[in-house]
This record gives sequence, C-alpha cells and structure tokens, in this order.
Amino acid sequence: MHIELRAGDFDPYAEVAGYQAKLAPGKYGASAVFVGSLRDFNEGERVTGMYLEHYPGMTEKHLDEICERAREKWRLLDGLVLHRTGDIKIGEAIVVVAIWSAHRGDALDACRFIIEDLKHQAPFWKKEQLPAGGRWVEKNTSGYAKQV
Amino acid sequence: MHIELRAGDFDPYAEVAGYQAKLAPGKYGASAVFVGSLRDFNEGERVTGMYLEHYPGMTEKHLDEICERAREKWRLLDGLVLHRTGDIKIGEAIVVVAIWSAHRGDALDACRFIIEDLKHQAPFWKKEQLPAGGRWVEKNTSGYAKQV
Amino acid sequence: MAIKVKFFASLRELTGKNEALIDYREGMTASQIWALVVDGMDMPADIMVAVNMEYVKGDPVAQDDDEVAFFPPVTGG
Amino acid sequence: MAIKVKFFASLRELTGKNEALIDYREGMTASQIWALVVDGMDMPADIMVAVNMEYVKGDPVAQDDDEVAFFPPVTGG
Repeated sequence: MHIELRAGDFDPYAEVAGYQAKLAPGKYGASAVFVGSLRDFNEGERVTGMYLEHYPGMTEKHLDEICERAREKWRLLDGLVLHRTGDIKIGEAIVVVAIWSAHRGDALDACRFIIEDLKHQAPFWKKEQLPAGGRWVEKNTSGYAKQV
Repeated sequence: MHIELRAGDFDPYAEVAGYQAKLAPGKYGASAVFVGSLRDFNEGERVTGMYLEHYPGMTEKHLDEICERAREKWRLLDGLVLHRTGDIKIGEAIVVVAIWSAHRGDALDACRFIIEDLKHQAPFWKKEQLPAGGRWVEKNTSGYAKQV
Repeated sequence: MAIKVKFFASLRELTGKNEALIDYREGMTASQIWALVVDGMDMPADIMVAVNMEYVKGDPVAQDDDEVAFFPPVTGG
Repeated sequence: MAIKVKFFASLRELTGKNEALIDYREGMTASQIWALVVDGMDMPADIMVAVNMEYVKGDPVAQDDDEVAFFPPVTGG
C-alpha cells in the first residue's frame, strides 16, 4: 500500500490508473475507489476555498495504522491513499482511497472503512474560506446515508 | 446518468475522469467508483479469457431501472455505468460503476447497490475460457465480504 | 399471431436454439412454450424467464406478439 | 529534561501558540501541561490529546522528552 500527503493538486483517477498499471494484471478482480472533492457550499454557506492543516509525522503514522488494520480485516492485494494538504481550490480532490482485491466485498468494505476512519481519526483540520472570512470545520458528518 | 455497453476494451479511470470533467465543479463532494476486472483464476482454475453474452434490449433496460431505483433511494448528482460485452482479455475492465453525490454516504451506498443488483439481476452471462475449454459461470458470489 | 422465443448462454447451447417463432394460441404458458420449442426437454429448476424484457415469476400466460426469453442465472459485472 | 507541546488548527489560533517547550517535572499530566502553557485558559471539552503521536484518553502523566499535542476534533477527508 502507498500512503502519501500532497501539497499540490492531483488528478485522482490518473493517480489510481498509474498505480494500477504497476499491479500484476489478472490478480485483482475488484477495485473500489473513493474520491472526496471540495464543494462550493457547506452548512448553508458559500465556500470559496479551503486550507487543510495536518500534524506532520502523526498524520502519516495514523494513515499507516488505518491501512494496516484494513489489511488485517480483509483480504486485500494493494491500496493507495493520497490526501491533500495546504490550500485547496473548489472542485479539487481532497482525498482518494483506492483498494484492490480479488473480490469486490473486500475491496468495497475496506475502502469504506479507511475513508470513515480517516474522516474521524486522522489528524487533519479543514479551514473553509467563506466570503466573510475563514471558518474551522468543527466536525465531520456521518458517512452513512439516510435513504431518501 | 449515462449507461453504456461496450464491445471493446476501455480504460475505466479515463472514462470516469472524462465524465467527471463535464460535471459542474464544486457540487459533488464525493465520488464512489467500482471497477470489476477479469482475473486469471476462478474457482481453482486458470482462466485465459472470457466471453460476455447479454440480452440486447433487456440488458440496457434493466440497467436503466437499477439506476432509476438508486436515484429514488439516495440523493445523487450523476452516475456512469459501463459494461463490456463480447471477448475480454485478462486484466481488462468488465464493468465500471461511478456515482457522484454531495455526500459520501449516498455515493458509496448507491455504488454498491448498483453493482450488487447488476451482478444478481442484469442479464449478462460469463463464459470463461479455461485451458480445457469454455465454462459458463453458474452463479455470482455474494458481494459482502467475511472479515478475515 | 406469433410468439418470439429466445434462449441465452448455457440454455442457448443446451437447446441448440438461439431464437424461435411459434404460432400464438390463447392461454399458452411459459412452461408450455418451453416444452413446445425444445421437444419436451426438462426445464432447469433455476431457469429465469422474461416476457417482453421484464422478469416474470411463476408460469405466466403469454399474449400474442410477446417475446419470451429463457436463460440461466445471470453472472455479469 | 523537557516536554514539547504542540497545538493545531483552531486551538493553535485560540491559544496563539504553535509549539512550546517546557521543563520536565515528574508527574505532570496533560491537563497540567495545558494549564501551564496557556496561562489557565479552560481546556475545551471536545479536545483531543496525543502523546508521541498516539491518541491518549483521560489525563495521562507525561514522561521526559514526550511530545504532547492538543487539537480539536479532526475533519479531514
């Protein structure tokens, strides 16, 4: 698995495709990918940009531990976790989690597990830029949808 | 949502990136992508290729209905479902399901719902090429992983 | 006054038939259509049946001009 | 003989401190370190504390050379 923090914009799908190209074809039957991108609205306010702070050293360590727990829980072949830091523009990718496995159940479950743990445990903090100034996001919302 | 059957090989991540490029940036905060690829083994046998049969007319109709049900159940912004037909080589993509939503719960749940329904209800049939000859796959396995 | 019958995948190979056109007669059910077209071959227990490209359960009566399809459990994705 | 103290995000702005180095004294707990560094400012109820880059619960005693970090609930991803 490869885990990386990036200070600059990246194309999440090109990153996933590039990583997959290095894997042995025929072994993975399933890849599950989650991409989080910066929206231009949040909690009823217009958002014009974001600053993403992290704890150098602990953030990488925590992401390693999340991925290690996922590897213990499911049968995974490989994975890629990229997370932005610093100043982010509207529409840019904030995070990508990609998991390869022989079977889809493992890939889908592990991908979701990693993004949920990352959202609730990994030391990152978002400061939204609003028309009126900066606002620290206070809490991530639940990743489990209510059906309409 | 865009639903399409393809007789030739495609790069799933390039397709998803190309489709996303046409969406309004800043509206989607989450994209969930599943890619199924052809493995070189199944049920203990070496697989050298695959033929994918479908029911022209009904297959497209059924995929439309699945996506419509997903749109009724979750708050989705857009989606892309591409499925291969005909002769497929090892490592090639068989299916890609990509869902865009404001929030990750909706995107992840809908993506999984669509791939599970597709696997169990959409009229496609796989014939594996084994060293000893062709073998129709008899049943798709469950998409819900047991943890290790 | 006809019913179009289709077979897919392993059932296409098993019956040796891809498509058949039979005369419509009132009250014909899916299993009667199967028996007529495949010369009495047993219908597999796990067969799936679609009428006009919609799944049907049980043994529905076909209408004139219907398209009736027989196929094994699906395995796409 | 020192403890390194770090603050992140809104707590960094609230305290006006990024990092502080304090003398180590035996038995100092996280909340005592907080009080010492931020001049008695109340500790937020939802604060998260890490010692040597591992989350800790309760009010652990720091060891010499520890790195103690204070931050608000995380909001990445």
